[in-house]
Amino acid sequence: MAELDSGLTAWMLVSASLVLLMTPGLALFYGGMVRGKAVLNMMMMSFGAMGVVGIVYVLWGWSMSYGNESVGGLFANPFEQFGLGGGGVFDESGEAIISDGLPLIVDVGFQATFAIITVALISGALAERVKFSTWLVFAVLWVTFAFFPMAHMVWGGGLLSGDGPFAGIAEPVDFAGGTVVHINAGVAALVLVLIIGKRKGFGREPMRPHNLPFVMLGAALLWFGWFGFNAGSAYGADGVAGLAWVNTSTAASAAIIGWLITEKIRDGHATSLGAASGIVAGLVAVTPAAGSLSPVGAILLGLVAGALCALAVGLKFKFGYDDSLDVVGVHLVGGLVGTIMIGFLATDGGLFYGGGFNLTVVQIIIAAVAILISGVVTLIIGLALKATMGWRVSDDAEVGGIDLAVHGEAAYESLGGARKTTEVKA
Amino acid sequence: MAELDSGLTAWMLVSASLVLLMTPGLALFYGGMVRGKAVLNMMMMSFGAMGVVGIVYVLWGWSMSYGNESVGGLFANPFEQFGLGGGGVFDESGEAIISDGLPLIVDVGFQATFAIITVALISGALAERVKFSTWLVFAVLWVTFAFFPMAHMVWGGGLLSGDGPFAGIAEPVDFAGGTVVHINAGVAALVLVLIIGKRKGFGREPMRPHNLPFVMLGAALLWFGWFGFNAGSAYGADGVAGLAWVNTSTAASAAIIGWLITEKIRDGHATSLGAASGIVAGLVAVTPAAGSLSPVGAILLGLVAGALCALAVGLKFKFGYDDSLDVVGVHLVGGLVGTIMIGFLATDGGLFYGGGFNLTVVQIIIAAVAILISGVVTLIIGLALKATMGWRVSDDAEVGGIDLAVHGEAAYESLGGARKTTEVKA
Amino acid sequence: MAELDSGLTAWMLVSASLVLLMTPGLALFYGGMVRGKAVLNMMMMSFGAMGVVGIVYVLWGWSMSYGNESVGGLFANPFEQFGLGGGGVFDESGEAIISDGLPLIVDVGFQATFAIITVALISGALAERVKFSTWLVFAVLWVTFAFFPMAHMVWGGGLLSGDGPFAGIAEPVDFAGGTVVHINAGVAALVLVLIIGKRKGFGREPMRPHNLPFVMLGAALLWFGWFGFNAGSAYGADGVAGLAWVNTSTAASAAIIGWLITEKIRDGHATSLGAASGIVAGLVAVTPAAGSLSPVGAILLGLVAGALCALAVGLKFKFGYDDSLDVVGVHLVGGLVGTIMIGFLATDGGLFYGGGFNLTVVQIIIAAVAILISGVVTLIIGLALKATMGWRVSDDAEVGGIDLAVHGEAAYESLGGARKTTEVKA
Amino acid sequence: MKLVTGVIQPHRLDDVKSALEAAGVRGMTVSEASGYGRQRGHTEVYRGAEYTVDLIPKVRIEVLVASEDAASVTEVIVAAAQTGKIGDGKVWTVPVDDVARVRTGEHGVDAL
Amino acid sequence: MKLVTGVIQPHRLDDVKSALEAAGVRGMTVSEASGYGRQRGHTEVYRGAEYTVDLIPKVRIEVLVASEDAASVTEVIVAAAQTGKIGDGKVWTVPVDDVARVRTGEHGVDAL
Amino acid sequence: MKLVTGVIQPHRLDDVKSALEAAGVRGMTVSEASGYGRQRGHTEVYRGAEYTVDLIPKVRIEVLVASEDAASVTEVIVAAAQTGKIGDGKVWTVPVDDVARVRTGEHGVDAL
Ligand SMILES: Nc1ncnc2c1ncn2[C@@H]1O[C@H](COP(=O)(O)OP(=O)(O)O)[C@@H](O)[C@H]1O
Ligand SMILES: Nc1ncnc2c1ncn2[C@@H]1O[C@H](COP(=O)(O)OP(=O)(O)O)[C@@H](O)[C@H]1O
Ligand SMILES: Nc1ncnc2c1ncn2[C@@H]1O[C@H](COP(=O)(O)OP(=O)(O)O)[C@@H](O)[C@H]1O
Repeated sequence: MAELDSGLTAWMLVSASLVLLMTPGLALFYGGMVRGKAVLNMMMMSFGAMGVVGIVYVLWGWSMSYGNESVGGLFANPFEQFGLGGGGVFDESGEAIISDGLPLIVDVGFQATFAIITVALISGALAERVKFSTWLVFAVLWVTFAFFPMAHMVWGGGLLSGDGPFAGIAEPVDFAGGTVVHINAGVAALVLVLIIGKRKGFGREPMRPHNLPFVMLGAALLWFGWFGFNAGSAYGADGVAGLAWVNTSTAASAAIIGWLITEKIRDGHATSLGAASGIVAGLVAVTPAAGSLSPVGAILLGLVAGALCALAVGLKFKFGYDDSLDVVGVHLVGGLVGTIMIGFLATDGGLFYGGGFNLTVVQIIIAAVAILISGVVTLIIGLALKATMGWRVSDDAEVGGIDLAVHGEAAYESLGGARKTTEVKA
Repeated sequence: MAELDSGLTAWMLVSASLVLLMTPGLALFYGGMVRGKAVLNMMMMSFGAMGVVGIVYVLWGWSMSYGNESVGGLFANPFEQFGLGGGGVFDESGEAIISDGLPLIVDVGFQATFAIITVALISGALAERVKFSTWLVFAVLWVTFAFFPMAHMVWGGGLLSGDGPFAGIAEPVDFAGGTVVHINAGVAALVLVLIIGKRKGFGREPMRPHNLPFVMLGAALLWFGWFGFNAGSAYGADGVAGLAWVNTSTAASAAIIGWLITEKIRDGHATSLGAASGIVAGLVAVTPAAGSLSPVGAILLGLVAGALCALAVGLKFKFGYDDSLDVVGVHLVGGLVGTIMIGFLATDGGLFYGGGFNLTVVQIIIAAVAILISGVVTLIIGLALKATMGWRVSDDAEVGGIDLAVHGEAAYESLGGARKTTEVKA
Repeated sequence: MAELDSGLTAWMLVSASLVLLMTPGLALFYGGMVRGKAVLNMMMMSFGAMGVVGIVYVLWGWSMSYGNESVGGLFANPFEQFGLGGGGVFDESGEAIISDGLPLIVDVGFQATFAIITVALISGALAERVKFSTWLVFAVLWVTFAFFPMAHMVWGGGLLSGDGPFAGIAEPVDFAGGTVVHINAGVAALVLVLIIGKRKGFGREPMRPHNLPFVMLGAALLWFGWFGFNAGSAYGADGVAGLAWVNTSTAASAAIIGWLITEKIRDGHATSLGAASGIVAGLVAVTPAAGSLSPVGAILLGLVAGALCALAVGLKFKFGYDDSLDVVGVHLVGGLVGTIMIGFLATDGGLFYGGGFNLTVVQIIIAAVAILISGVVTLIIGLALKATMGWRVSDDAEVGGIDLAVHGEAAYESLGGARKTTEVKA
Repeated sequence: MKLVTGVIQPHRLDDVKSALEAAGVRGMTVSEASGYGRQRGHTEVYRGAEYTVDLIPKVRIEVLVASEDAASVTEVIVAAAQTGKIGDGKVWTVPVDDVARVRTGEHGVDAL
Repeated sequence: MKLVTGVIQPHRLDDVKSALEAAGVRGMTVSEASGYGRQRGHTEVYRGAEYTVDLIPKVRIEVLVASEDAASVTEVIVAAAQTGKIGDGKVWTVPVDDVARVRTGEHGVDAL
Repeated sequence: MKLVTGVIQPHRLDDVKSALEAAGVRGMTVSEASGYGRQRGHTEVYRGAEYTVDLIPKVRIEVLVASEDAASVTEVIVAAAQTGKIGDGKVWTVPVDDVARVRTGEHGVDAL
């Protein structure tokens, strides 16, 4: 329908705004978790992603994801609607094209925010030790070769969508980005830390969060923004959006409790870092599933995701990879939990609702393919950058603090004694 | 009308999101006000409430508040729509039922956020000294026996609603929760501090806020979220919502000034804590009244609420009860100011607009009944928990800092010297 | 059309809420940039503006801006709709009047938030040294004599609008407040710092930001809120709003990169303060232009604005005026960049799109007139206050910290040792 | 002259300060410190990793006194800071050659 | 050797540092402290409760010097830190048995 | 008795602490400090204004020891804190007249 639905449009404008806010929320969530000497760099990885990905999305991101010229179901032609031209978003008279009641230009904004946050998620694995320039280049390459194709495959009618080859088994479900966003980012994080290596002192020195209220506030902003992420993905201001909203919030609530119980039993303490992490784990898990569960199913999913992720974040110590802020433990594991549990919990087609195994099987296939593609693409980009620009800052910069070394700043005021030296060059 | 109003639905989805954000806003507002050794515990009381109440609401909260089987006008049958089943929110085919243009599942989300914030409000009275486990159990009991019933009584067609026995005098007004939320939480806070007792050193040692910018940011997030709270309570994206929005913002503005003038005269300083507190006081007072005032009335109400609450927060020192963060002084007093001043300021039926005393009388009755019910229920729960689980942490834990003792964490980075000891149990 | 558009109304309610949040966002952005001994005062200038301007807007602000009785195209009669009476916003029966689908009372709320943020913007120039009482009086005077008239001139059908004398050249464009908000505030800031003078030690002592994560969070909240500011200024939940949304976000992204590249080349470091400042610079520049650009045009505008503002913030050291937090360098310069580049980049009438020079000329005229009016009005108010109340706190208060001296508070917990002395006066 | 330095539990500071005032001490300098000693540190938990933190917050008090007052000031601090629990801290005395008051340039006991 | 310790007003630190540099002192250690003394504390107000804070922010400077330089370094600090207002602080000198430079292991005056 | 004070690089604290433990030292007091010396400070940049910060974060360790242990404790600290780079810091020793343990009121070497 080419007629504008102003209620839907209002909701999508809000949803886009909410999802945009998630990235600074993430910056705070991550920033609070690193040591005080690296908080600015940590936040700058998110803010840098907001810069480059925001530009790239308008230039070729939309065209590669949702353009009309699919290349083998893997990605769409980046040049077709380059710079939002080509008549895909605006008609000849420059008017915004309306599709299903929504001006497509609003959808562009909404989708751009997903690209930004997905890239930013990865940075959690790279805390305290990575060159800012390499990161920015990585962001451009990865969003181009890993994210836009995955969005095309899952949501743009490509390989992993309802129009793809696996849909014969059952229609695969990724409501708001379990594969595209979380599995994708989680795999990328794992591959990168293996390439880049650990922080100096990892596993020996304590690396405690320098500001836990920031972590909690960041988690809260993520929760808030996630309403746009999930309920916005209903592309309607209607009952489906309402269901997604309630499932999202309920899963987050349940995952807090799932995580805290797990910690309390294991460590004897229910921590604030656990509550904040539980929130994110629940939100991740419910992302692909928000439209397919009953609210009681969302409670179950949240409890399981909270508990499993609480266990999974310890793996890095076991296996010795420095996934510094647990992108793997929370986003990969949480994304898998959500993607696969849809097979059981979906009210329409899930095993527990008499739907048989088909949905579970297709969900596992989808997840596996996504892991494979994301892994290979990230590996190539990661190794290429290692060979060329290099990933790591110098040891001195890392030990002395990356904020000072790379950004020339200290996050917090400290004892006086600075002298203004250079005349400002204006 | 069973037809969807997408504009209304968009607004209610947003409103629910805004109100959800209020609880972390409150966590920051409260967290900044306690000492640095107790900030995590303070925030965890809010985040814990987001966990348990979020689950409970879906299970039996909605059914007890808005179910069809009222028990004597006091509460509704929790089992009728347990888990949002029972055909109240979704029809047989699983579609969301639409009522007055809004899918009821959206209303579930919106209402759940009210339950969460109301419980979280109480925690301000319990700063720095309460067992986290007892708090979580209290949250479940209190929301079940005090909040859901009050919501039913006032908004669900029960005892204190327009369908109740007092409506003969005049139709009682509680637009967005003056009684259900603020008086209810304020009374509970007062009763609990009397049961639980003071912090060690209360009234002797200084207990200064450890981070006032957090307090101000928290107050700002509350203001922002309150637009959903009040203007969302119009259940329309229309002129009534607009009026509620303007009244809400204007009352907050006026209450800043009311509070600051009071302090400036009394103490010689206009403080940032006063500005933040004034915001909350104004928002509390305008909550029941947002739909009934003219904007100039909102200025008046805000000024009075700001000034009176500024005076009321000193009472705890006079009477020696440790309502640590002034839940009584701001929410009980502010809620009473708003509830009762409706009798004077309501453009429809208020004394100043020629409506006689009836409205004032019914508002006072409503408030008094709410105080009584909330007080008795809280007393029973509070004493029962005292006798069983106990409320207080050990003296050592309290003096040494509840964050470390209970949550095993310190909010901020401090001097190095930690050693990783245990292998992580994953 | 007198019929309600609930989608539009929902969007405008949200937009108003978003813009309201910008002022605390700004408080954090500014507060993080000053030294720790002055953060509360810095934030209180914003919160104080929220207090007084919020009241004043309802009383005479709306009437002076959008009333029906224009006085020579300069401002409208403040008494016509004083207190939102006079039948302009509500009809005789007290119902909200609907205009173009939107209840006017919603527009009142939306516009009030613009007045608040504009006043608050100016405070960045006055950091660490100004009497709070003088600031509050200034806020009332300036919003009355500089802001409401400018809003009337540009948006209320006055001198600088499409109905004014310059519209013959070309229709002037100020989509969301390049002149009314940013040039206006930027000029006021420049005039005031010349009247008030520098901080003690300016240009000699280092004055480093005390908390850069606050600055980044503040910038993020501004970005989020700016969606309401710009996309809300479309007064529609439609494609124009969508375009404004995408242009706003894209310009901010590009300006991050523009600023960081400039710094990297000049100083060797890409800073977090630069990223945060770039965001604001891009948002400022796109404010007047958000509805007239293509998204690729927004990239160009953002890059230019980021780079130019990065250079402009150094001017204060060159010329020796203490525009402490760069209101001139970011808002005046950014506002001019946006206002004038519309002449080149507007897809409808811009030079690059074959529209000739007319649009550029009229934009320059508009900007010049705005600078003149704002400059003169601010000069008069600033000098009058200097002669009467005085602007500066004592040297001791400034050196010892304005938070303690003026507000009687310290932002952060420090070493114990306080004693409660006075009984609280309740 | 002597410099008496005490490292004590933070929550005893107010009482020590009062006791010193009562004993006629008119000035002191206080700073934050962390102590390592017999007192067992606490355990912090972050995402399942447990850390033992063996540096415990303390407060350092420095008091310049006339030589003859060193012993009594030490006793005042010990008495006021004592809780009897492990970790109460230490008080020690160091000889001082000279003291100057910055404001006036006075030296010696007059500068105290 | 001697250890000269100064407790001064925070906003005098830059000047004291410059003066010491000018006087040929090539190293020092600086830390934050709070002072209690004749200087009246300030009043803080929180929701109507007034607190008198009698610990005032100061900065502590420690300079290790050869014994013969102790007096002159003291004078340099006093001169540079002086504002003439109550609360300007103290400078005191303590005897030092030995100094070692960590980097090289050198001892004595060479280690300064 | 003696007071051995070390000003060292913050990231050496853990190693120094371990080395002292290994050498039988059972207590110490640690605090934050900033050092000025041969080590070049870093540059911070804020909106185009460059600042040279010549005060560099350090950690101060204080250990009370019996007089005969002063030299060996000094060597332990020097050895453990050494990286060989400029800025490694200093260790110095000051005579102590008396030490008291707050918890018990004991004096002298018993109080350590
Ligand atoms: N040898 C020492 N040198 C310097 N400070 C010490 C020494 N031993 C203990 N301290 C300080 O005294 C504090 C208390 O010491 P601890 O051994 O824990 O208890 P106690 O003194 O009651 O036996 C420590 O935290 C530390 O700050
Ligand atoms: N007896 C003392 N021992 C240690 N420090 C002291 C002593 N007396 C004063 N001080 C320090 O010197 C500072 C200034 O002292 P004060 O009495 O306020 O002013 P003044 O030295 O100008 O008379 C105090 O804040 C404190 O840090
Ligand atoms: N004369 C001194 N008095 C007190 N502390 C000093 C002195 N000289 C150096 N220091 C401390 O030792 C640290 C290292 O000194 P520095 O000259 O930079 O390197 P190094 O000791 O390796 O030659 C300084 O940062 C400072 O804390």
